Amino acid sequence: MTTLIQAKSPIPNTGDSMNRRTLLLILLLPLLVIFAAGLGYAVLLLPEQPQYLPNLVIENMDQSGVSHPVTAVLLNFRGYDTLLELVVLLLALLAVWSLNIPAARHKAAPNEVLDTLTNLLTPVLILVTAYLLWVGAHAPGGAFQAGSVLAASAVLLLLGGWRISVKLAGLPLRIILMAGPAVFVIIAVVTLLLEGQLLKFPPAQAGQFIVIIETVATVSIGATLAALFLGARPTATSNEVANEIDGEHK
Amino acid sequence: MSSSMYIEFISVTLLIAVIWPLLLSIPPLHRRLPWPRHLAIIPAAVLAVIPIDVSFNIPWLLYGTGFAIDGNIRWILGAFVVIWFVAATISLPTKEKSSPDYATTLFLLTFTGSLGVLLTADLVGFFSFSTLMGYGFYGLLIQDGNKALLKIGRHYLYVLIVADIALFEALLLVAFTTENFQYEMVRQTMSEISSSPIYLYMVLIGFVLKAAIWPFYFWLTAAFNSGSRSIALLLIAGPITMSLLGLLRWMPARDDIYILGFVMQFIGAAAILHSVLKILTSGMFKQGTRRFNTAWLVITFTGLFSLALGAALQDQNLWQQFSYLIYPAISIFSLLVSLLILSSFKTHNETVLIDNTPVLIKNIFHRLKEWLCSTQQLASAIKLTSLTLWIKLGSFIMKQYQHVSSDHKIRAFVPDWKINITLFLILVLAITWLAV
Amino acid sequence: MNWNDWIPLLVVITSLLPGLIIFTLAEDNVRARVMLNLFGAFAKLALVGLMLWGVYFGYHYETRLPLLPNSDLVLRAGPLALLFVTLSTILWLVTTVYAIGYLEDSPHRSRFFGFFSLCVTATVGVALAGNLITFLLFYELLTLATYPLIVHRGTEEARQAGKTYLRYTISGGALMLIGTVWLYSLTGTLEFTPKGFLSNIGEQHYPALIGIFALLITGLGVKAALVPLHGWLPLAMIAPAPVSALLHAVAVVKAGAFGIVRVVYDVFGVEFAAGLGVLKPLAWLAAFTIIYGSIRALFQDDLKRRLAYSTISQVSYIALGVAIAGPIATIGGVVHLVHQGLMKITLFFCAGNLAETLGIHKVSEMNGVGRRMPWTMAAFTIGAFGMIGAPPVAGFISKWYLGLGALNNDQSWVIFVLAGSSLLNAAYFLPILHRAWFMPSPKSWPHEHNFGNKETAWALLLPPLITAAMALAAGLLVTMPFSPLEWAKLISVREFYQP
Amino acid sequence: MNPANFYALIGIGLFSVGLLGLIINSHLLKKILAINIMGSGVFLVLVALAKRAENLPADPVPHAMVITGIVVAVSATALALSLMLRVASETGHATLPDEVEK
Amino acid sequence: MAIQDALLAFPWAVALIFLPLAGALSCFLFPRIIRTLGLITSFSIVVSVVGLGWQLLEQGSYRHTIGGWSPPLGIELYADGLSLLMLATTALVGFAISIYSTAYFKPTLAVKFWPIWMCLLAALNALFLSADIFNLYVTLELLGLSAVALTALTGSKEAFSGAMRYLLATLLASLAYLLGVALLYHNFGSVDISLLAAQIQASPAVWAALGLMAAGLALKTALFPLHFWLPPAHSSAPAPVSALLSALVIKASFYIFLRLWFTLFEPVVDSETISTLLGLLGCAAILWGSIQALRQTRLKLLIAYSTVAQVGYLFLVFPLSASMGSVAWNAVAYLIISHALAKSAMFLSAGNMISFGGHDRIADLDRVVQRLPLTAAAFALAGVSIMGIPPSGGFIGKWLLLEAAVTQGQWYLVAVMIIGGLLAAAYIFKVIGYTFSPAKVMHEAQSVSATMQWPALLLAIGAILLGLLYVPVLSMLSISDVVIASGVGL
Repeated sequence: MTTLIQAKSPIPNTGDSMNRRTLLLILLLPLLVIFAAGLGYAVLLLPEQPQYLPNLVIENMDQSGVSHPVTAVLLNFRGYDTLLELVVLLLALLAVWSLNIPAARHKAAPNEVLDTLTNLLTPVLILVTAYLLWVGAHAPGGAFQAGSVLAASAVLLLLGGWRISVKLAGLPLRIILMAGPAVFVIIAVVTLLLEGQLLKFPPAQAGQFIVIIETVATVSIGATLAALFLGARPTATSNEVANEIDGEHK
Repeated sequence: MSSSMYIEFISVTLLIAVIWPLLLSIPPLHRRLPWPRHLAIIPAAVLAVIPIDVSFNIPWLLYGTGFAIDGNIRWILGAFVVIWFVAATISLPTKEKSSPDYATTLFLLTFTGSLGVLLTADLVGFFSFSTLMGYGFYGLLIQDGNKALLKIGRHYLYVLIVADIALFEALLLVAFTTENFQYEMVRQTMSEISSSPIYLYMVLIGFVLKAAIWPFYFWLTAAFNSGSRSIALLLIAGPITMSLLGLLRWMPARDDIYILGFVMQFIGAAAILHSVLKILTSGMFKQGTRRFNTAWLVITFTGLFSLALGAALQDQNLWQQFSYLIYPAISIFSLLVSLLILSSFKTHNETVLIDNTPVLIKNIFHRLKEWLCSTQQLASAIKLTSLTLWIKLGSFIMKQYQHVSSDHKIRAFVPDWKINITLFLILVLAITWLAV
Repeated sequence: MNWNDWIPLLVVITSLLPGLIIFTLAEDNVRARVMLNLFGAFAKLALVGLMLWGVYFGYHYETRLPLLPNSDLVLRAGPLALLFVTLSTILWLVTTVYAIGYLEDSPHRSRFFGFFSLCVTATVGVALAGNLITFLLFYELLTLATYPLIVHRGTEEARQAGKTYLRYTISGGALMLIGTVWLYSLTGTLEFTPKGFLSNIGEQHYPALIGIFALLITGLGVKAALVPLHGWLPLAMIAPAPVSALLHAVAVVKAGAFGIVRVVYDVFGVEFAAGLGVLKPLAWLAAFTIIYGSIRALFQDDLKRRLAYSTISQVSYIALGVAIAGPIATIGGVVHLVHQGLMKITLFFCAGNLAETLGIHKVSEMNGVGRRMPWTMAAFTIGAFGMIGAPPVAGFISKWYLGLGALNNDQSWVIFVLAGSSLLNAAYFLPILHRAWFMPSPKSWPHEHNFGNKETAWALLLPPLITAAMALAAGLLVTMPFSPLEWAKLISVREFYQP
Repeated sequence: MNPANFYALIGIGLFSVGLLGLIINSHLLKKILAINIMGSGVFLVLVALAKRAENLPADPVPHAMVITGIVVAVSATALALSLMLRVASETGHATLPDEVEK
Repeated sequence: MAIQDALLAFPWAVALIFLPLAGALSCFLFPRIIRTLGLITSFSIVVSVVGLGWQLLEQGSYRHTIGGWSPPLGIELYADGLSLLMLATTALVGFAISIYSTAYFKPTLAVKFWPIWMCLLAALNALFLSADIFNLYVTLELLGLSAVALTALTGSKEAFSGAMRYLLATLLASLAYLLGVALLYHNFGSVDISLLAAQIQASPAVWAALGLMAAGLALKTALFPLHFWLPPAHSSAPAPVSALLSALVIKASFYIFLRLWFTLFEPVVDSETISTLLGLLGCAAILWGSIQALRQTRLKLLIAYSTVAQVGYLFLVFPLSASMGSVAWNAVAYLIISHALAKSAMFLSAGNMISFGGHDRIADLDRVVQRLPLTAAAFALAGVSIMGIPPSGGFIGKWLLLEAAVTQGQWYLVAVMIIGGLLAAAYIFKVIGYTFSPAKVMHEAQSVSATMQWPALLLAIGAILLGLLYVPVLSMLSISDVVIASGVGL
């Protein structure tokens, strides 16, 4: 891919556009300085840190079902944001797939180092993922950190030339990808039905709910990130994708 | 009781006499009848012979117009009927059934017009019928496509229009003064109120033109020279007589306008002098010049008339004494002239063209034409102010900037990214600064 | 809310609904289309007749629907409104018949008749509008509904004409909009009320009011084709004859003139307007237009263009009558609304007949056409004499009252305008008649259709005859009850100069 | 001046620099990077100011926000990059049409 | 009336967000029945909007604290008259677009279109229901990304560059907005709008936040001179996408702008000058956009520029709200709705004309009036509303704006509005005129299915009817529990 970019990179600038650029800079720099100065001024003159909300978080920690405030905010107090953000991630994937990136054709060179590294690292990374997931409950960590580590391992595999098997590329893959948001949505609806309020976890079971969400989320986040890295939609035999491809060709 | 029956009978005849020829003038109707022109005249003839005075009003017609007949009218009506009958006889239409015969239509329209003028009892009716008569006669003049007659017709048309406008204004003045348009009523009221002089002038202009009183006689002589006998006859029986009648009808009864009186008398005298000279110089009633002299005779008579009128304008009592003579005079005169015409015009292709249209009059129409043409420029001048031009200009400018975006050209309409984001930055600063 | 309150709305709907249905009809479904048109026209006629009777005996018809915060959509059938409604309804009926004959197997008839009905709807709405905003609404609708009719032919020329038409009318509408909003922000009401609703406004607003008057009159003047806003009218001649007949006799120009009457009498109130001193300029403008239009007409060889310019001049009679501002002059102006409609539509019908039957479009081609089409030309003659103002055709009556009104308000200069206009009318109509009747007809006509032994199709021949007869009757039977003149008198007593 | 404000100022600086880069660079990759830099600037501001006073515990809410923001940024960047690839493959140069130098 | 109570108690607002989400996921999962799923979803959205409207009319404005954590700790959904109107517009236009899309997209594209479209719907609804500025940020991003993705869907060169430009612009805007959020949060310790409104007072942070957020949202709303991204994006996208971009997406950011301005900033900053500035920019937008539209020779570009102009009208509310608050407020609400309906109708009919003639060169619209009467009618009616000619929603909006402007004696606004109307008439009738006349070069015409023609026409008719529904619409709009100084219900 990088080669592609270099190939398509623009011709070096000629003189007149050079002048134009400098001229623009002359105009811009003062503006930017004023801008930064103004913002800095605003920041420095911020009043004393408002304490009301943090205290509120501390007070409600025991209700939240987890012991780490960030996770609590992330998945309980402001869980709705997180839900939407999972959707954003999935959407990004949908968008990327809808662009029909030409799949990178080049196979990875048979490379001893890379292979061994992959073989060694993958299990470790998965272990780390699990740990991050678990630790998220009471220390920094959580679904996203875990998910990204998982994605890293997946990327390693992909670099090593591994591709998801055709059988799994269709529906199963999609299920994995959408599992995170889907579970979150389902739980949201369930809580709505149980408690009459969206994402209102009963304090007792809050922990379990969060764990379920985080676990599933981790997997699909990892998968999504990896898929994003791959860019092109994994060629599966499932019909709609197939006729989609030839639809592109004609 | 029997008399009342008579009266009703006459009233009905009166109506029929006007409506019947109007109906007959519609081609499909008269085409199916023998001698339509004579048939049309009959009711009028009946009226002329039965010596009973009738007058009645039709409230829903126009502003409540009415019809009336009395001794004076009957004088004129008698001569009128005779002349029209003769005219009808000598100008039998060429009988080809293929095309509808418009000559008859025009003949009958003119007849209706003049008869209506004769019989109506109020100004509005008079005006309406005289218009009908006027345009009908114009049609008669030009219908056989004779070049000379065409020209005369045109001049007659000009005269007609100007005269009608004048009379219309006069009518407005009357309406402004009184609700009632009966002749007598108008004569009384108009003789009192102050705006009457204008009214007087309007009436005079109108009828002097229509009656071809000197110095506006040119079309009359021309018509006599180049027109057929029937034309000449109808000219006498129609426009001339009716206009003189109009003068009698419309003139307010007042005697305090000496100047005008003098003018009229002068005109009359001049007319008589001029015509007498003409007649003498052109050797008496020899063959060939006779029709010409007849025309001048008519002018003499109208001169006399205006003389009388002038006198009347100066001394009303004199007028009161002798006015009863005027109707017989008119009718006798018209008969006499008709006889002359009949005797003088052997056939109607023998024509002596003596065009003595006064140069002045010619020029007037010429000027009018020129002025109208010059208004062409005026029009275009005004056009400048009209919006179209400016809009045209605007759209023209727009067209200059009408850019051509070929199918794969985006940069044509996409401004530079750098500039835009800079603008964004500036906007941020501006709003913040304004907020402070 | 009793039954009477819905009649005005019904009157509007009786043409709206058929129009909308007609759009959906198939091109060749002639019968259904004709049925719908005639049904609508007759239904409307019946309703209008009913209302005429009712109003004559003092009933009150008003429909009121919410439209804007405190100005509703009001349809009110006063005498003045009814005058215009009756005119447009009758002429719609006649024109529909004519159009059916005229557009025999020409393309896109469904579209044509659809927009045609919309036009009438808009016109009726304009007539019945009970406040300025309603008026504006239908006024704009009229603009939009006429556009497709003008570009109906779909030629480049037609497109250009439509463009010009829109440029004028849309700008006019915009000006009216400003005026209306301004007025609203000053008074808070837009309801048409006899003697106007501005009399109690403070002195300090008078300049604003003058501005408003100027805006409104300019906006209306575009449609009423006051010089220099008349440019679109001659171009719009590209439209099919029924359209130009309708445009010029009833719908568009009359809407403008009618609007002027409304503004002067029911918004400003004539005394108030005279006090503002805005009427004199209007009168001058109208007078100028009268003369100018006639002069331009003299030089047109294209028959329809000549008629168009004649319209420009004739319609200003209405504005003039209003601007002279006296009971009698008003009667003259208002009654001319009807008379001119009758006469002008006759003339356009005849022009259409000539074009359709013989392919004659120019005056110079009309030699001897009277012998070929006597009935058509007879109707034409009547119309022409009416325009000249020769008695007893209707035009005579309007001129009469205008002149009389001028005398009554001692503005004698108007008399000369009238005289001049009569002169010019004669100057451009009589030559036509002369050609038609007295010139020898050519060997062959430009493009002759054969209608057997008839001079043309009945559907083409009857409408002009009927309208000509009406024009004649309106002049002859002028003192009959329910004659246009009598009704105009009723209007001036009931609405304008009520004690 | 306590570290919080210092980091916040750094964040603002990053934002401004990113903005500059976004404006003056025409290559899309650089533009995308610039956007990311601006993003990190904002996140830095958010996080840094969460603990302005030493004695108090850090405010967790901004942290949560930042995590959310980061994920969003990642998604956006992914989309941007792939779009860039398409633009490059379609138009032949990885710049906006109006910034093609020639 | 147990059912009734149940329905009244039902959290329609939540349904509005989660139905499209579920729709998106299921579309992603089951591509075979994708159209059915999409249609069902968008219809259910319409139903729930009706439910919500009923709820609001019965009970006044609606709040739903998510997770039971009331602000500032949690997030709250808030629905009042304004959001209801926006939601209703979204639902209607969205439904029409969905119907249209079933016929418009070939299966290969449909697979891509529907899930993203559902996400976009979810984003819109979430945005209109959100009362939390950070949550608004997330929804904005969701909205922006899905919009960009949809723009690129045609796969043409123009589409990709347009989308790229759009993406960069929208990201920049979001970041500016987010920075503003950060400042506000750290100043007042809350991100809930009503709480902020309660405790906000002037401070450098507020000023900076205002600058950043206003500019960012203006950029997203394509206010002149920041409209540069709009024409290429909107003109190169597939027809239904252009429709929803012009009709809904830009309105979303404007909605946020409106909320923040009137609740947070206007009371505490020198609003006079800023609103004047915004008004001037609006005027510039009207004139510039209209003139550009008049200059275009391609139909979709013309419509896109007309959008630029119409956005200008929306910004006129700021200078006018000074004394005539309620009037200007109603005006802008009316303009938003009617423009949404009319503009979507326009783009859809443009799409029809394109798939009919295979091009969108205005001069070659080959007698569309005869051959696509429904489409032509749709375009014309929509045009009427855009021009602001009665009777139409556009007219009422314009009328109210004019009334406010005249009453305040701001004649320059009056002039601009009128001129804008005239220019609009000019460019719209430029198109209509050509639809009557035959083209120089004939094209073989593809047939256009009724499924694509009727939605356009219905939307246009809606825009017209809006001109007669003044009373109900405003009664809806007046549902609110905050009333700020200038009498604006919010």
